[in-house]
Amino acid sequence: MSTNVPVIDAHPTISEPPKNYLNCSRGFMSWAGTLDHKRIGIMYLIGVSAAFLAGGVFALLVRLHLWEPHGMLFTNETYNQIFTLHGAFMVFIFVIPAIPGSLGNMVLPLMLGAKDVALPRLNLLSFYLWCGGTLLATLAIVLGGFDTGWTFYAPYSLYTDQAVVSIGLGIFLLGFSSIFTGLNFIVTTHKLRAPGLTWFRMPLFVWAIYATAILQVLATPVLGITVLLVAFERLYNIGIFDPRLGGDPVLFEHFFWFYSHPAVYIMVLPAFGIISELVTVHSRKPLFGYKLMAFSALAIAIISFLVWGHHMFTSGQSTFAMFAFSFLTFFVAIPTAIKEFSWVATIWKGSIALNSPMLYTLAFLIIFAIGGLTGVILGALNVDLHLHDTYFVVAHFHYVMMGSIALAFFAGLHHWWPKMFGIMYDETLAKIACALIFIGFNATFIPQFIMGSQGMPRRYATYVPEFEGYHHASTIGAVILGSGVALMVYYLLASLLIRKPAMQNQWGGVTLDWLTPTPPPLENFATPPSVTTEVYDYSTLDYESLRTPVR
Amino acid sequence: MFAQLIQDPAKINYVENPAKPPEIDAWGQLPKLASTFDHVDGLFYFTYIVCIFFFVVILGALLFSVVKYRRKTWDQPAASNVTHNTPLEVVWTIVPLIIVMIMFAWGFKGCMDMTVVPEAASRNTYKATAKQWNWTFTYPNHATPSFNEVWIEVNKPVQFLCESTDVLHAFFIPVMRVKRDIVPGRFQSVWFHPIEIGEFHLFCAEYCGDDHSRMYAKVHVVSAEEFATAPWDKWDDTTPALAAKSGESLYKNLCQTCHSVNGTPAVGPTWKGLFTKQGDTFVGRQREVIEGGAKKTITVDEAYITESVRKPDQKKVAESPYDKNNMTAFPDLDERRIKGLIEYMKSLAAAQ
Amino acid sequence: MSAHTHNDHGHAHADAGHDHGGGLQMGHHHVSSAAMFFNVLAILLVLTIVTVAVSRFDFGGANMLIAMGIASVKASLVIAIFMHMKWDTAINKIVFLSSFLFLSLLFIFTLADQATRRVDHEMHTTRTPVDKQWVHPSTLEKH
Amino acid sequence: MSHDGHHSIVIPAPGPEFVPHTVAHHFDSPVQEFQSMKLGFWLFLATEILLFGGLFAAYFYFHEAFPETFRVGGAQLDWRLGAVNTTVLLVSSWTMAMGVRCAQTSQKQKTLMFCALTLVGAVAFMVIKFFEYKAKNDHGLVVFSELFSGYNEATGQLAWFKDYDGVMANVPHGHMFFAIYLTMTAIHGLHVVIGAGLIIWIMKGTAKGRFHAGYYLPVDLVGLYWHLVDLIWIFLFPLLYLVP
Repeated sequence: MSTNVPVIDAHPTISEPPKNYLNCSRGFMSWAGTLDHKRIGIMYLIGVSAAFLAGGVFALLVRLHLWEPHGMLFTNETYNQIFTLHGAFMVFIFVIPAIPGSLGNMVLPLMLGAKDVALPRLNLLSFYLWCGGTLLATLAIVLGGFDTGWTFYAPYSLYTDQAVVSIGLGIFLLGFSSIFTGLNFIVTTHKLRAPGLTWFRMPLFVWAIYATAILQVLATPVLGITVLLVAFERLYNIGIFDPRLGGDPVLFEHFFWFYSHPAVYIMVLPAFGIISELVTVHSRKPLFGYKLMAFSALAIAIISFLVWGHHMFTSGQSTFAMFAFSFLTFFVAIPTAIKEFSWVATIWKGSIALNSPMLYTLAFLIIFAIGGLTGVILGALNVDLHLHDTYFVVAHFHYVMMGSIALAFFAGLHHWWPKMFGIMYDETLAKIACALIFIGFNATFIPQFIMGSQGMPRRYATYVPEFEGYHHASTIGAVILGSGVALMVYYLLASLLIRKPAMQNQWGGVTLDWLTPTPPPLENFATPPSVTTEVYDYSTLDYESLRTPVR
Repeated sequence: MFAQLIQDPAKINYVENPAKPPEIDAWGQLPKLASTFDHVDGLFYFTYIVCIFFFVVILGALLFSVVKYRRKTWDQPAASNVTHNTPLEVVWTIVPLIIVMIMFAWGFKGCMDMTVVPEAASRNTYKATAKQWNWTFTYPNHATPSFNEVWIEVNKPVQFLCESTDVLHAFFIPVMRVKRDIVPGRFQSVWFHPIEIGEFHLFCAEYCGDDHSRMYAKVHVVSAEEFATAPWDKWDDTTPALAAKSGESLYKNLCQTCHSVNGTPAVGPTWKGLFTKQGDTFVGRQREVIEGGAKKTITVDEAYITESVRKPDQKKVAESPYDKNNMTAFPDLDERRIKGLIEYMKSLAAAQ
Repeated sequence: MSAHTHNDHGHAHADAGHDHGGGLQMGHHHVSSAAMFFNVLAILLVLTIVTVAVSRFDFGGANMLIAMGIASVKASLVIAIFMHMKWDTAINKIVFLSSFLFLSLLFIFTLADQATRRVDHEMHTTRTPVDKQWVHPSTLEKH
Repeated sequence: MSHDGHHSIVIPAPGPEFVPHTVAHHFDSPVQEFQSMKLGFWLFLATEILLFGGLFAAYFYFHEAFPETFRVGGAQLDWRLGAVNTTVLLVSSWTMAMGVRCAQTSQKQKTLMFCALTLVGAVAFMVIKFFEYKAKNDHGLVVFSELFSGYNEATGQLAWFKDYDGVMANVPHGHMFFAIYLTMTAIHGLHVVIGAGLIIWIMKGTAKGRFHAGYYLPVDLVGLYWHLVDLIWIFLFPLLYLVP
């Protein structure tokens, strides 16, 4: 062990457990008014998990309804509201804030060797903006629901008699929550790095969060103005999206996807970051092609601004725009492919621990391969003309969003759970849950690929009978998937009661987050850290810390 | 505040009598039924194979590593500490780049072929009008339109000019591999060249509201001889009973989405009890309507129904929620068909 | 604008050099001279008069370009001098100016789509005005 | 929150009428604090640019689609009022820059004076804006009392666009110009009001002596915000009043 970073057992040996960020102060206000990034991260974690479970329940309702061709449960209007709620909750309230808000907040300052994020008050504000946005979205359900789909395409969103203004303002707030989180992380990464932590010594999770933050800051305002304009349209008929008044619905799609395509990368880049961390720690091997990985994160961020039109290949944009957007779209495939290959190369000849975080990571690698490759199929212009707005697209983006991003989120959660709370969950149950989620997920969405290529359109409350068999398979898969998630929620919550102590360095990480005491003290480090080694240098790993339990 | 949430079992909420499903080939794909097949499916299979190849490579490498390099003791270091390999990284940047550029060029070529309408197709132009939630098809050189069903001639390129009167819809015939969003306020065109006779699905692929999934039309590809008989223009109203029967099939195609005949609440008012039979004559019911903002009571009669079909906003039923819901107008519906619908309404009374 | 002075600040952290953009520099030391601020204001007001005056003449398609050109000059002055961007750190410059870059992406692609859609219509679809009744395209082509 | 063993860094006040500034606990130096805040604020200004950018994109889009509407519509606006408002904002931008300069040099009274002048500019701008809106209201181009009354599908009439003089009768979608005009100027006006509020807050802090050569960050940031408001107007003025 030859590193200058703080030593694990820096605290004096006394009988009572050392002070950490969890037990340093008590009471409701010590949490609700906290400026500590770790506590804000925990609050985000609770919030986004609740949103995920709510979104998951909506998803199960959707799948159950589609058991029969004429729809089993709901009226069409209710069905439309439920799939809209599923989309809106999952996209805006869960996926976008999930990883940056919870794990990013928790881990990023630790990895940088900072005492906190640069703007702690803004951090708390963005959490409360998230709460406000979620509240408005929930209020919209009470006000009668909204059935526009999460994309709010004009002019339907302008004409429907439902609570679009409420959800629109909710999304405006959620957008600013996201902007402030990103802004905070950019400033933190630039200004609060520990001495010696150069740009190319930063863990890749930091790179990924940094690239994400660029997108959050630069793309989200356009979503903000778009939902505001939709609200104005409904309030006083500006007419710019309303074809009755000379407006152009395609302009709405441009505005919307200018944000929402980068948003896909706002969602997926942090997932890439988590996976990059996990493959190296659990293979105990430096990340393959570190610099190329860092640059490809930035490249994805930049290119993602140039490709939004591929959501509009059938929407009536010009041939020139289709040409340009299809051409640019294929360029995103390159850095993404580089990432996938580099992860596999990192695992190659590693020392691969098959613990639950690694199992989730392997599941991610397989599922993301499918999600990414089907994306290439959709990028081809004429193939997309057939597959657009079918279940093929639905399956593709679920492979990316649910299969990849949520799995990466679970992987990260399992990875940093012992760091956050100093306790371990039941590994056996975790492995079972991972298997259930993996099997259930594929069973849900592989039939959807087939259905989609045969022409089953998306957002259908009822369907022609020939697709019934595929829908059955899909619904059964969704139930398996749901039971896997339920099991995961169970053992994670149970671990909080059982309190089996984790190790100081549970998995053998060598980045700064694993070199501070577990759980971290209030200002993260007993002594200000400085970095002298290259990133992911496993020759510096202190094996004793892997066997020292948390006191 | 809340509309009815749970589906009424009495209202089976799906498409009546859809086209027969097309046969699926060994790849799980649709059969070759139109010229556009070559544009789409060649590239589709190419990308499919490329993707399967890469997937197998990735999966194989993963499984091999996991089996071979599994950590056996808790403090086992990695078998190798290689951090990068520049030639390898260059290769896996360049090779995918070349492959995707091939895909792009191929895709764009196919897309141009599918969007640039050839001369032959533009001489055989239909108009497809999409409304919430039905389709109206107007034929080249033929006055009578058809609703939710369309007949086209086999082996003759055809163009559809699509128009929407309300929100976004999309014209999607899976077996013909064509899809185009229909943006209100302008025409979008779609063309294809059907090469086999049969019945096929036409879906709305862009979300358009409550009954998006019921916005279905059946495409009949028929031989030139059959097409010459104008099968969409058959309307049997030789007797009131036959007219009612024709009216019923039109109802199922066009009106059932919003109007029930058994009293079930729906988007529009039910047709049950519009007429009652008294002896040999049918008497229309009394109904409160709003005309020009004022409430009045009218008797349902043929003139009122004709007006309601063609100008539905003229007299609105003064009863929630029908006073707020808007019905789409059908100015294209001719006298004979409206008469058929009325006969059908009357037959409902007779059946009771 | 090289004539700026920065001698009239009684600053605790006053340092000698002004090699702007250095990461460890305070970067906020610069106190511009009141005279320069006033000059900039004068230029801005003159440019306002110019842009109004120019707008009284019709240059056809160039109207927009001229107006936007003058506005850009004014904006650059405000950003560089009033907002002290000229003396700010490199990262702050990149951050703020990149917002214009990304905004231009929104403009370029959206407006290019709009502009080329017209070409599209002329090229290979039938141009049919929506306000009119639907006319069979074969009759349209004859005109 | 208490931080055991943490030494807070305090920047001393330059004189008795000022109060010292304590650097936030998680920063190692005043430089780090200043630069972090400033970078954060520049990022925020970048989001503001993109937020307005959406509106500008809509403007250019419809300017291209309905050039006649924009030409006739623009002629209905009074360019004199617009020019006066531009001057007001430019001058207030200058006073704000001077205010920041005085804070940098610990000149408390002058900072207060320049901030007050900026505030006067903000109020003047809004007053002129009010009269401008009133004129539009009187001509029925934007009927504010009817703003939220909707659109009559049957007649194709927009409640807030009456056009009493019929000036827009011969152009397609005459309301479009005024819809964009109203939306852009209203959102800009909202920023002016927020900016005025921030200036009042700054003046309070200045009066208490919180801002001086060692710590003038809030004054600097509010100044940046105010210049951004000016910046947007620099583009709005020719686009709405002159070019069409």
